[in-house]
Amino acid sequence: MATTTTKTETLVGKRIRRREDPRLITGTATYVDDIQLPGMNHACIVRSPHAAARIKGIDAKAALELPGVVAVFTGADTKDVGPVPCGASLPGLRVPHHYILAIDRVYFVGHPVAVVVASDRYIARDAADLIEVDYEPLPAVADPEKALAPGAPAVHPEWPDNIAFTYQQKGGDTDEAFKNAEVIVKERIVSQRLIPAAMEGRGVVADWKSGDKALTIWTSTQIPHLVRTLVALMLGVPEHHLRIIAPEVGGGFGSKLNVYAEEALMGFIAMRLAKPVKWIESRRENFTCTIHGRGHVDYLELAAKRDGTILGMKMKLIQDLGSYHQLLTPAIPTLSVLMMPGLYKFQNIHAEIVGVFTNCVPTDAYRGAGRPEATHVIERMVDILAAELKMDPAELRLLNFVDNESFPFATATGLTYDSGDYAAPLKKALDIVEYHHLREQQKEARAAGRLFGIGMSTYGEICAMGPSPATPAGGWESATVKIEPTGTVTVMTGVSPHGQGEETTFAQIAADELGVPIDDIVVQHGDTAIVQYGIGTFGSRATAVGGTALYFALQDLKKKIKLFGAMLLQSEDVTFADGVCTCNKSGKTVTLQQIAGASYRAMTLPTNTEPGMVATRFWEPPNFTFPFGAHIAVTEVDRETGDIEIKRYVAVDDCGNIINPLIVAGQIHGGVAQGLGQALFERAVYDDDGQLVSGEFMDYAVPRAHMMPWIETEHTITPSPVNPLGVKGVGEAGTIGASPAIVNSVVDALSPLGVRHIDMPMIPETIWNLIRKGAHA
Amino acid sequence: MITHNFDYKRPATLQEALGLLSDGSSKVLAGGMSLIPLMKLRLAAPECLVDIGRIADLNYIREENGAIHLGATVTHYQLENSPLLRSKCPLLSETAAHIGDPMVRNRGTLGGSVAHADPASDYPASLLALEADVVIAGASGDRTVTFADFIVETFTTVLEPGEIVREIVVPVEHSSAGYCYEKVVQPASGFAIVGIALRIRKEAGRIAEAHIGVTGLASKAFRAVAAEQALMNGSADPAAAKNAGALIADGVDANSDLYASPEYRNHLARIHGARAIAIALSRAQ
Amino acid sequence: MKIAGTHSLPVPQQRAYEVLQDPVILARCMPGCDRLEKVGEDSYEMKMKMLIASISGLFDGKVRIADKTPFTSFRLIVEGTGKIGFLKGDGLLTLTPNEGGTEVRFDGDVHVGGTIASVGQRLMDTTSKMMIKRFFDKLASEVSS
Amino acid sequence: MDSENSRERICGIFNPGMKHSIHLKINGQRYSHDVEPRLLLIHYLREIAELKGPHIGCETSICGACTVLVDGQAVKSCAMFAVQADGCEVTTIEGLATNGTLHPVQEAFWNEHGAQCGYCTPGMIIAAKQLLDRNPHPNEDEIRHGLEGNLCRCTGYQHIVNAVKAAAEKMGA
Repeated sequence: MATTTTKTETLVGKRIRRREDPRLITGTATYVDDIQLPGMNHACIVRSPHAAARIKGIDAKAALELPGVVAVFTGADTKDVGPVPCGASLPGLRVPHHYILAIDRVYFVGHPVAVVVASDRYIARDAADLIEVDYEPLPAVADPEKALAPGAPAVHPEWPDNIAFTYQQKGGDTDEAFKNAEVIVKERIVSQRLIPAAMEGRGVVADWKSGDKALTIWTSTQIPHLVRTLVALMLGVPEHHLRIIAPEVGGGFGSKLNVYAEEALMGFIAMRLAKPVKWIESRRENFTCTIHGRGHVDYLELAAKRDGTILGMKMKLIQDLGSYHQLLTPAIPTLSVLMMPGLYKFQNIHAEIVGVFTNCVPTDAYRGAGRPEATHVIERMVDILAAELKMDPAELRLLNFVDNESFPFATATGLTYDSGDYAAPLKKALDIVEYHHLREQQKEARAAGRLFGIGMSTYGEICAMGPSPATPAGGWESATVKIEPTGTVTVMTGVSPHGQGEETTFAQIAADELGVPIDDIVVQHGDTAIVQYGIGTFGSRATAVGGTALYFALQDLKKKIKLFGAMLLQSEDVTFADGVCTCNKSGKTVTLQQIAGASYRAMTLPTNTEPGMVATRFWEPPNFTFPFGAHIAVTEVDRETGDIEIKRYVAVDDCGNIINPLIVAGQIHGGVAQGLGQALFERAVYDDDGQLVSGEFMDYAVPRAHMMPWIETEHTITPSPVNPLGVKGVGEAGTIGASPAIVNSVVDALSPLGVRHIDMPMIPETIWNLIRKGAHA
Repeated sequence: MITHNFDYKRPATLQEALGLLSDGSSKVLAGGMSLIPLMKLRLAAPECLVDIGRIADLNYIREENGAIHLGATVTHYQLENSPLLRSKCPLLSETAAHIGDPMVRNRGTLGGSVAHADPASDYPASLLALEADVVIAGASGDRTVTFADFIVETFTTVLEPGEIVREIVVPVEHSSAGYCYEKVVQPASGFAIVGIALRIRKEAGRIAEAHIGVTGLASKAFRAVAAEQALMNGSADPAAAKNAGALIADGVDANSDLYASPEYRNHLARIHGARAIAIALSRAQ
Repeated sequence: MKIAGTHSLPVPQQRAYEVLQDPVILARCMPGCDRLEKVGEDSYEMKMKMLIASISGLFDGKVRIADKTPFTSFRLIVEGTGKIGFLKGDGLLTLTPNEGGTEVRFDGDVHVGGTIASVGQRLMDTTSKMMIKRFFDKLASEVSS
Repeated sequence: MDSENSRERICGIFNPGMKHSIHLKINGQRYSHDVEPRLLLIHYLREIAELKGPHIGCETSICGACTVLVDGQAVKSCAMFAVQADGCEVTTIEGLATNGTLHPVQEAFWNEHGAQCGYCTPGMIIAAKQLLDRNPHPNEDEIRHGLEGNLCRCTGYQHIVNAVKAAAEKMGA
């Protein structure tokens, strides 16, 4: 039964502890590897140790003889399974056929070549070692610029230039802008390859019920419905016979916004053997075979007047795509182009993307997906311009921001910024750090020979993906709200949270709208057999798009509640608030519980009204949202060692209205950690032969607790007009704001030595080399 | 993640362990903090593990005849927190506290770490500075070698098949001595890019004794002899620290990895060497 | 990975040149070499058991000698493939006389793949140097005995 | 669930001669099984004792997601064979609450939003518990270093630090 007390306290905007946590803190949540099915087999995948090689033969005899081994499959067995799909389309895009197991050639270290199925995972692992693959190694290329050089090894022999696509975008007139420029600054800026490294790797369990011809796949994904549609096509299983379940998902950061070979492969094995099968990715597989992020080399030119007015920008973006297109691989750099102007009003841009094949694992969406790269570039260029003009970087930014009166603001890249007050977070951040005082402190520090830096970034991001025409798979989101006969509420959302806390925030929204206690609401997600079609969780969209779909479903229900309330109260004039329908004349009331009961009992029905109390809405957003903010990092560099100390980190973010400040803070902290990781520690390193030499946590430094500074968070609030909740999204903000703030700070610290740019990660040796060079300059 | 198959023996006594090791195909398992991850990556595949973790008389920290005797299976956590070591050989406690993380320190052992001889492990710097001895138990009895002689090369010691590190012996430090373990941490693995261990004794404002051990820098840990000599009999001031620090990497063919080139490693050794000397001097009375 | 170094052999240059290409001696001196079989002119196959403390791996290897300029230089190409990865060393050995005998300079490239490449980065440099040093130390003791 | 069957299989019926008998107490309950020596403690806990709380996050014993207490000491259960835990008392995240009452560290992780995706959380909570057992009043730096063996990719650690501080206050009160 529903709790009978009604609730009057508004929950939206409150610091409410999460409803998903009890299972997480007691170890009772169910991730993919926690699923056990009777008779389940275990799969272990044999992967290429070469970045490029011809497969001359595969001998599985010894493996098959090992007791407990059930089957071995190779590319010959799976060649008819549809290719791993690329959802992005660009004019002239070259799309290599991406078999789920290699046929006769491998293209990157980790390329799946064969799969062993055994009765337990220990045997499967032993058997994998017994499979002999005869490789003929071929020359490989791992660096996108080297791949473009004449004579470079061809990743795909059919395209010897290694170019997957080129793409141009122009806005305004850059020729004119550069002609009128009084100052032009240029720089080459690298956004290095990163490894998303969600703490839970990927994992798939597949179960085939031959009697029903029904396949169920549990997979650690951010997009269960899209996986369903695409894996159904790959396997030739009718979509209605395929059920995808995203159980508890241990982080994604974009790496699980994808459809992977293993999802179809496990489905194939389960069907072939008519037994359930489980595959759990090892960390080394996660590093070599799950998508990487970033991987840009950008050549930039910024034109301005001496007074600091920015006139235009040119960018040549070389995108390291890796060997294949995963779901969105080629689309990611186009997002960088869209966000090229940042928060600034200049109207002339020219961008050229060259998408390059390399013998590496594909890149794709990683937290921010194209936007951290764009923000990093524009925010670095603005600082380089400020240095050139000897202007204060804050003043230069304030001068060039889009004016508050100009919203909605049309950018040179074709976007419409929804709302903003771009100066507000910067001013707030400057106040928090006492900027003028800080600059005085810096002068003193410099006089004493210390390397003291103040760096800022003012970022904008394109979020709440997004209007459907602008997305590869539809940009809407869905929600169903069911008020059960006893008055409790079930929300089913098409988004697929995996740490973002929508079981809590969506319950807050529903509780407020329906006026019921939050404990009477449950939020379900991630199971295609339960939840109506949805798009998923990525691109800071869950609350802004999925929450809005929920909001509209709730409005529909409220109308229906009032209809039933009016009927029960025998009044035309009723109000529904705080879970109670009140007759405005008599003051008589009926509770939501009574109304729900009446709607299902259906003894009488309001005119033209169906029984039951369920509403579903698919909401198509009219625009993206554009969160923004300002981050300031205060750093000091050890002149002798190059070590960087972050003395202060301030993040002022404007993500529109805030549903739950606790969760918003958590998103910012986590985002900053990933941006800081990129700025200071992380890089996926392939050697010249295409070996991933940062192949585990031993050599890839994910920030640990003691490597993080205290993050001071603050907000300004500019509601988005795009959705009725006024929310903009916050999942990626921290990541986008952090890397340029930190790099700008360290460049500022080293600027007395003539340093004007530093590529990431700024490991101490890099800094030390700059100090040495500076000292000799 | 899954190791090869192997056989497992858990002797109750050292004698039993030595008996089990005598055929040469077995490998000693102590805390397993180095060995088990290697086995999980299938880089190590011993046929049999002889687990010495439960041998009661290998786990002790005791003072005897002016020296401190440390049983092979004493954990890093025990060393870090031993009141005896903290007062009488604080350099070793300080070093233990720098190893890995709390979980690794709970399981990892002194003997295991020393026998593994990872060139970037922490203890070698301190054990060299302390002029420690290693007592090795074998079928034909015990033998004692200096720690300097114990380490041969990267991952290589004088341990013969069938032998076990039984104990490490370190001197009781004079309470007036200064000490320091300074470590530059590889941010991903937690291993030492450079680790410098210092022991210094002052007499009448001059340095009467200086021992410097360096790990992480080269293919094996070494004594920084030139730096020691530069300190000896000199005055105990910051300039001395800087001058001696500058000598620490002299003639060293340094290692390299993703985080530090040989040149930078040598530089870090000099800078952190000077810093370690300064700290040790400030602690010396 | 580039690797270079200098080692001394206590024999005259011509003798050094010969021993460095003598399969019997190479087999004895190459760390972990179990068996070396001639499969062609200056071309050999071998079984290697690499053993560095706890780390062990079996490799099927090939050794090739090329670009011979008698008594002053030649290229030595060593390849090995095993379950834990593969390695390929390709180096130019240059011989010059010195007071005690012959100085052998080694300039080459080491390519490593598989598990050892993806998790052994930290130790690659150290261990490669160590293996080469072991080779020359053993060789020096072989030729002087 | 045919747990007997899966237990049999993972215990290594194919190498019956090599099995070792182990007896241990997990969260106060006694367990006895014959296991292959190579069975990792984490797999024993997850597959045989069916305690899915501790997780596996890496292969090199870096990440700490598998952290449990063995005889009161936090260890990475992926860096220990089950045979090594023979005769020991093991506490996993499932054993931390008593009679349905959350341990103060669990409660604090909830109140302070110390978990996002939750995957590192069981190991992180065990590590935090040990930290507070050993040092009831840690400062921020001590908390951060006390958790350096546990990777979290979601939180940036700040709410975890807050949770440990809050738990310390509550436990000290």
